[in-house]
Amino acid sequence: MNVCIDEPRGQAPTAAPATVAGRAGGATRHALRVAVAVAALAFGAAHAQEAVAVLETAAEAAPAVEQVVDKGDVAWMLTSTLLVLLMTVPGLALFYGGLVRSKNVLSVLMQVLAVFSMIVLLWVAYGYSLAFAGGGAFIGTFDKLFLAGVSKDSLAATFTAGVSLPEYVFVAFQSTFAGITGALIVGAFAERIKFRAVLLFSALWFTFAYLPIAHMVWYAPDGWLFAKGAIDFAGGTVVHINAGVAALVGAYLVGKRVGYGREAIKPHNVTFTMIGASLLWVGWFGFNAGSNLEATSGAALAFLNTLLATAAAALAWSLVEAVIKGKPSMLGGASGVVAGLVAITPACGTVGPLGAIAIGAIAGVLCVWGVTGLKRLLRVDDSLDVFGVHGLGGIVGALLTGVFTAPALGGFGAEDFSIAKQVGVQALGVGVTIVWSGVVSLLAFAIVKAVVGLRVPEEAEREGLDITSHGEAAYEN
Amino acid sequence: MNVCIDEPRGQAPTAAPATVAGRAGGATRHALRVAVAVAALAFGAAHAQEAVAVLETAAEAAPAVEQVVDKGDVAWMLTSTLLVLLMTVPGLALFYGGLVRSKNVLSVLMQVLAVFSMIVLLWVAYGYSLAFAGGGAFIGTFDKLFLAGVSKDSLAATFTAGVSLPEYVFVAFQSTFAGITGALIVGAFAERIKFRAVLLFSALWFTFAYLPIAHMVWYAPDGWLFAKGAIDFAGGTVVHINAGVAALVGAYLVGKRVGYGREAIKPHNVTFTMIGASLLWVGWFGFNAGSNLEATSGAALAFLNTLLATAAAALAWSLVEAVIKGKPSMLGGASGVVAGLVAITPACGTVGPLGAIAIGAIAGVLCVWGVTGLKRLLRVDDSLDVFGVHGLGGIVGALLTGVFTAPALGGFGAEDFSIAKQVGVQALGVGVTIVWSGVVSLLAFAIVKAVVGLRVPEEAEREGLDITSHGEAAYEN
Amino acid sequence: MNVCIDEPRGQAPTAAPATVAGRAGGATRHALRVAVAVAALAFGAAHAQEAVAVLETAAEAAPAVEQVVDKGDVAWMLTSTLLVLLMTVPGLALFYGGLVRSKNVLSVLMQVLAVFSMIVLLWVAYGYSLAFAGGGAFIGTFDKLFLAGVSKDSLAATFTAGVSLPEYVFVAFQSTFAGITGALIVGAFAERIKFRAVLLFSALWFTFAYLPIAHMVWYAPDGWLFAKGAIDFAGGTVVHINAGVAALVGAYLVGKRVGYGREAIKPHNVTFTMIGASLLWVGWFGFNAGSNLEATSGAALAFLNTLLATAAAALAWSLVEAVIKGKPSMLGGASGVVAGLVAITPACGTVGPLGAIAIGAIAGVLCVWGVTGLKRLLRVDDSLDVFGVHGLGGIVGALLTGVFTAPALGGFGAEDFSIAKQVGVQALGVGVTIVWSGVVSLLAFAIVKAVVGLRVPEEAEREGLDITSHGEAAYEN
Amino acid sequence: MKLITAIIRPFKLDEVREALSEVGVSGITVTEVKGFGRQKGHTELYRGAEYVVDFLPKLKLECAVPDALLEAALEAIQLAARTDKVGDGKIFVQALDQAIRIRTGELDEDAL
Amino acid sequence: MKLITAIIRPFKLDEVREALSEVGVSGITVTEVKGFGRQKGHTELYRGAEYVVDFLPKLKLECAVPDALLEAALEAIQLAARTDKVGDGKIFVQALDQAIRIRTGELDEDAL
Amino acid sequence: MKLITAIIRPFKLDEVREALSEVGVSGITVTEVKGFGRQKGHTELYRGAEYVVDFLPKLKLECAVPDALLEAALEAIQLAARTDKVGDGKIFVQALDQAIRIRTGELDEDAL
Ligand SMILES: Nc1ncnc2c1ncn2[C@@H]1O[C@H](COP(=O)(O)OP(=O)(O)O)[C@@H](O)[C@H]1O
Ligand SMILES: Nc1ncnc2c1ncn2[C@@H]1O[C@H](COP(=O)(O)OP(=O)(O)O)[C@@H](O)[C@H]1O
Ligand SMILES: Nc1ncnc2c1ncn2[C@@H]1O[C@H](COP(=O)(O)OP(=O)(O)O)[C@@H](O)[C@H]1O
Repeated sequence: MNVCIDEPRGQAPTAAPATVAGRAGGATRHALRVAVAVAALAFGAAHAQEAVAVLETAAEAAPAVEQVVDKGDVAWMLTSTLLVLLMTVPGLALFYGGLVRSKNVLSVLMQVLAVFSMIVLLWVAYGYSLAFAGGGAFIGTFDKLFLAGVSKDSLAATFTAGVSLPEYVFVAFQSTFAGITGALIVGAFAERIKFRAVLLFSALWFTFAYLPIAHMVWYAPDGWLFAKGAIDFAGGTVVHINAGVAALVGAYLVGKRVGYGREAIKPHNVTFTMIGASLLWVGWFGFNAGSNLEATSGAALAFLNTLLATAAAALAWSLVEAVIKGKPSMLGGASGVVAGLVAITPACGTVGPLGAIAIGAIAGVLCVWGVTGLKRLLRVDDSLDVFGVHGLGGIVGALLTGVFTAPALGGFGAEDFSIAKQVGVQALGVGVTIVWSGVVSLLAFAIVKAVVGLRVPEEAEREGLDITSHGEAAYEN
Repeated sequence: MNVCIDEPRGQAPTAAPATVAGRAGGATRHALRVAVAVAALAFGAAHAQEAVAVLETAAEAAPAVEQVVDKGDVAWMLTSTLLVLLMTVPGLALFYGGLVRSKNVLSVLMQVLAVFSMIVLLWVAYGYSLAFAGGGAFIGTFDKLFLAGVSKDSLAATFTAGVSLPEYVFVAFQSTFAGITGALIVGAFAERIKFRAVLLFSALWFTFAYLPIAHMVWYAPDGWLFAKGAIDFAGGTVVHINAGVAALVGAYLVGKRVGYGREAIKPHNVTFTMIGASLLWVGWFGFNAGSNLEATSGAALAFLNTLLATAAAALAWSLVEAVIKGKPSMLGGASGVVAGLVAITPACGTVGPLGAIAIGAIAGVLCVWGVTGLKRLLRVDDSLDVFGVHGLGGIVGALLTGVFTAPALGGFGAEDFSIAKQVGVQALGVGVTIVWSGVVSLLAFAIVKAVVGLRVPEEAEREGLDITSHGEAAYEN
Repeated sequence: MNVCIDEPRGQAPTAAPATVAGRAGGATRHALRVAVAVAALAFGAAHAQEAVAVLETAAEAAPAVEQVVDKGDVAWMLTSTLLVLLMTVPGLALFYGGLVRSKNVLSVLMQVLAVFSMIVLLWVAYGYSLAFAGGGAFIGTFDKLFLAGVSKDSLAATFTAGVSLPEYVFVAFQSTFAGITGALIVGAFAERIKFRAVLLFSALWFTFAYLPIAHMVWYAPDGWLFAKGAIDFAGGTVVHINAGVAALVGAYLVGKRVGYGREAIKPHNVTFTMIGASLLWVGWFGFNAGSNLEATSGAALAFLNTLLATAAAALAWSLVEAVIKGKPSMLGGASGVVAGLVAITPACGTVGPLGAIAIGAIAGVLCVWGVTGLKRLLRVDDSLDVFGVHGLGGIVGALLTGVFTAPALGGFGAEDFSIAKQVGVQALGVGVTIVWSGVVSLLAFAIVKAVVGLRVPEEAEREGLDITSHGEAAYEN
Repeated sequence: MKLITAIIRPFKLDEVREALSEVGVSGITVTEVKGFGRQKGHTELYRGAEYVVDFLPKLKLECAVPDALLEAALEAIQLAARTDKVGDGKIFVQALDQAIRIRTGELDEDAL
Repeated sequence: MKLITAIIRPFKLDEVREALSEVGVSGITVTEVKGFGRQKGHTELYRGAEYVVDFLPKLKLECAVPDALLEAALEAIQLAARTDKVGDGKIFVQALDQAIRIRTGELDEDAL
Repeated sequence: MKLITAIIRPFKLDEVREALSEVGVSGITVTEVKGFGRQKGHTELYRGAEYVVDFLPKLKLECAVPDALLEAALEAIQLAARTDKVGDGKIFVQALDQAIRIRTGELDEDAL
């Protein structure tokens, strides 16, 4: 959802009303900034002067380009939005649910469902406003609390001047991004955390980590990372690194599962995990190609890249397992799918198909290490390897985006694209996200611990959360 | 699929060709009515004079507005149609299948598949014609038996004058609505009914309950409830109350399961139920936002409302369980999802996002009562709570549509919208549907009982329908 | 993806630039042929002179019609592409996975995932080029190796002159067709083959069977079967017969499973099989209606036909079982779904809805024989009946396409359509595919046997491939 | 002490358990088993493959009882598990040499 | 009467059952079990977690036989269950004090 | 020879198996069972239907041991399986008349 580099970079966007928004200074600028709030989200962190102004019908803003809403875009974006829901429930829920023991599967499904539902509601309450309704470098405003001012007639900008979407589409699309990000985290402390702790943590983290990072990365032209020029087409930093770090912190603070390292803790249903991974793949096209905001060849590029990187990562992961362990596992293939999807997320709009294959393959290989060597180094029980896959895969993807966007490597960067410089910018984005999410997570968990406690009693953990926290059992003959 | 209230109500639709259709009297009117048959389904029960004429290319009808078919609309409606299939198989099938005992899971899946398939075929045989090809207040005609006259060139109207869809799209979209409605009912008498009884009942009920109600509610301008001004955007009465009442009658007449109330009858796979609920959610966007017939901000509103109401209902159901029972269950969350979806169905096109949240939350709370207190009151073994969720949720949604459509409550009703009046109209629609569906169901079950009998023998019920009715077992190690 | 018979056949396509491509002779023709490479795939095997030229923006080709890319088409085609992925993983994987014993389920899922992933990568490496980048009657060229020359600006033609798609869309869409075709085959030798043998065979067969057949059938105007006038709208020959024959050969060469015919070899989870069949149905709309390449009434026709044929086939299969065995099984219903989908695939764009019902019903009945009588005749352990359903269903569908395309039977053939003649052409296509795929499969398996061997040791087969080939177990309590 | 092993129909479990509780049996261990005997099985058909399934789902109950309780327990099971149709199952009685309660180390009749 | 308990490889069930039928054993109760013994297990790997699985799937057959049938039954099982590879399993024989057919109340050998 | 049958908590399996190995027991057969006893169950709620579940998941271990090993084995199990909370389970000991190793036909103590 990001970077507008279809046009040669640096070129003066003379015709685009964005120029007005981007360049007008002082008072005017602030007035306009509110008006363009909606547009903001449409951009990643491209150069500010490339920003395209959002034109709300009601906006009192000056001479504006006539805005066109194309039904093909609406069709694609509605489809994309439901695909992101599909990624979460049932996709992510099943991917995670299959990996835990059968006594805890419902607790994981429930956590995913409840966190997603809660965040979607918080999104319309204040999230959308804080992320995208004006504001400065780090956070938005309260101007659109409870969707104030959003109507059937209000519009959100796309990357193309003069092409808009109904704002409702954008609100819905973005709400699912926020929802799935929160849900991703629960894999790290599955099988032992209190249900209430999950909810409270998610609300805090969403408010103080997700919203600011989303604003910094996607709010044009003032978002702090946006202004730096970081490329994050569909949410590698905002979603995956952000969630991966929170997951790591959570796994540390909640502590290891009873029996971890001594008893066999095996996935109870790898078939479910495979269904989940498949639905993540299918749904991710909404996530990635949907982030193009229009049904154009740009979306098709993101689409094709998402297909190829994933295929490459699945095979790469399997190959590593075959070489090292002699046997390529289905769980490995499924994990490779997710690793590839994570890694291509920031890059999918700006790299070429061969670059996508390279990114997928590299991420597939590195994430095998993420769930083995790195995990041992970290000495943490990140139950479902949220950090090893989403965190590490996100970092790999973010950095490689800075590499394969280079035209010399088949990417769609500007002619003067500098790999070194862009990788630096990307690293900055990665670093800021890690620190911000890490600190917020630490504080949030401290609060949660104080207020409701983190873990269930050992006996409840032994018996399983399904029965002890939710009063039900998943399976019965 | 309903109500055209984007425009202020009561205003004379001067430009719309509908005026011609709606106002021409006597002979002319009848002639035209046939011509606009297709258009009819495009409207809910808005005021007759607001109807937009369908313009079939072949129509000999007078000076017509040039009809535009937008590929974005076609893309969205094809997607929506397959989403409704996704809701049914695998969505509904899994939601139901997971809730029965493992010895009956295939029988439930098979009933859903067979009923859906059969109704889709009956739909093109005579259903579409009886529902939408002209006719009076209560039923259509035989003019389009076996899709006579429907071609690649024939068009169906949307809510917007001058915007049409290929009639094939409309036929397919509507066929899935009929199919899922029939399939919904089977949850009530699962685990004990004869397979042939299900098929025969479904055919009868589809013909004598679904088709007339669909015609009454959706056929413009003469459908009886349409003419009264009832709002049912995506099928709360036609689909959910209709099916819910049939389910209740069926549960009574088929009788309780052997061992009901004495033995533990637990869901055999709540994970499947959760996948089913999730796919219902995902697919329901086709149902609800698809009912807008165009990929516009109206569809986006219906979409966002469907997202929010569901999230609110899932959390509300869970909260009630947490407060009353101490433990929020996954099955409760999944049930909340469905309750929210049902309740927002009639309302999704005319209420605002906050109204949607309210409707979802209220439905979530009330449906907990539907499957507990109300169920006890009714003393019926409605196996999978079809009435408690779809029936009750549908009634709650239909009535609340009359409330939250009010502009004062963020809805999109006309300025002179009267909650009291609209709730009255909605209650009329609810009442008529309950009585009609109830009576038809009673008669249909009487016929089925006489012709093929209702229940399998007790021993077969003990052994399970999978083996005794279908000759197979679902699971094997 | 085929046959452009919306327009009366034989009519001179005066306005279409295709004329240029189709009629220009000698040197010019060859030059142009390269330029229209992309367009080629857009056509099935319609008459050459009906071909529409592909207009790549960069093409140096002469005065061209202005090409329009409609966002509605892009939206629909991206959706269709992901639907074909959905068909494969999780659809086909689950359909197959549920049918094997629990000790082999992961091996099947893994084979589907790995084959699909590998072929998608081979597709962009050389498959797309060999299938669609120019060439003669039997194979393409190496001009677009690694997508050389494909860019955000390059276009692929549709069936309509002047309407194009971004070439990336076409590349992605077609890649999923190739991927699922390879994955279909693995059902035949499931539960006993070496994983490496599967991969090696798939790569060979893709290269020497899939690519030539795809080129022959879909490459306009020179593809050998294309030129003959065979109708294969969405891939009955290229995908289903092609894969079915390879499957049959594989089943023979790999040999029967240990215990086959003596021990009970039952599906381990028919619910999974049913989910898989359902997702195949849902996804097949992308396959079939997507093959129309535009979101028009032609897509809607293909869509409706796909819905109806499937419903008819599911009921027909069940009816046969009910009559012959007394019990209609869920597995039968699900198998009927697939049989109907396979059979309607070549026909869905050119037959009418009643023809579709007929084709579905006939295929449903005949495929029951395919998995019983025919299977016994063939004395082969085609584990998951790939030939009995895809092979036979494909042949039935291909031939019946020649029947029900007749206008007299409600089809959309030209006025002078001759059933006898068309059935002859269809039979030719069927025959060529059977022979070609059969020969290539024989050779490929011989190579595989020599290089890595075909079967796992008997003890490994007893223990199950999940543990012995992939080092993991699917289920754990 | 005796060890009673009863093979019963699955849906009879609750009734049998209650009957045993009433006569004073304090603990039972239950296993899902498949039984082969006089009771006829059924036929399953998966596409072309037809299987006659002779093994029927049963439950096996094991309970250790003091000698004094044996007769009452046997009668309780018999009455509760009976449907008078083929396949009601069997009861087997074996000598039990020793019983230990793991938690406390109590022995024999004290352990039951 | 004796109670024979045999631990066998799962895929040998049908052969063993037929062999037992032939010598006149009329009923069997089968349980899925996991066996730990000399036969080597396998290694499973789930991402970073590697587990050595020593417990292998086996079937446990129980059948009560009149003393007269004991030898024939033991031989039948042995012959049918044998593959000559480690892990073929064991047969245990115990005394059976009493047998009751629930349906009829028949006792001991009549009950089998 | 004796046949030891132990009902234990599922998560104690590995510890018990190791303890048994240490004292020289070479084979074990394990069955998943459900136990009913003093240990309290839990309540499950599925929409309106509330069920009290008294049957708790346990594992049943069976191992045939030479008489010489009996005491050591019993003690090993007791120590390893103990948590001192209600529900730790029981150990039963029965006489074992005969044991056969199917693969070799070895008898009795040689077969274990
Ligand atoms: N000789 C036997 N040894 C062990 N179990 C037996 C024996 N005979 C029967 N059973 C068990 O008892 C169950 C019921 O036996 P069956 O012969 O079908 O009916 P009935 O008990 O009414 O005579 C069988 O399914 C089997 O589990
Ligand atoms: N002492 C024992 N007590 C109970 N069961 C045993 C004993 N020894 C072996 N078994 C069972 O017999 C099975 C086979 O034993 P194993 O030692 O692997 O091979 P073999 O029977 O060929 O010597 C084991 O998996 C276990 O179920
Ligand atoms: N009399 C008995 N016969 C057979 N199994 C028993 C008996 N009593 C208890 N058990 C088994 O032992 C398990 C533990 O018994 P319980 O009474 O709950 O605790 P404890 O062993 O600490 O006294 C039970 O779940 C049951 O499986």
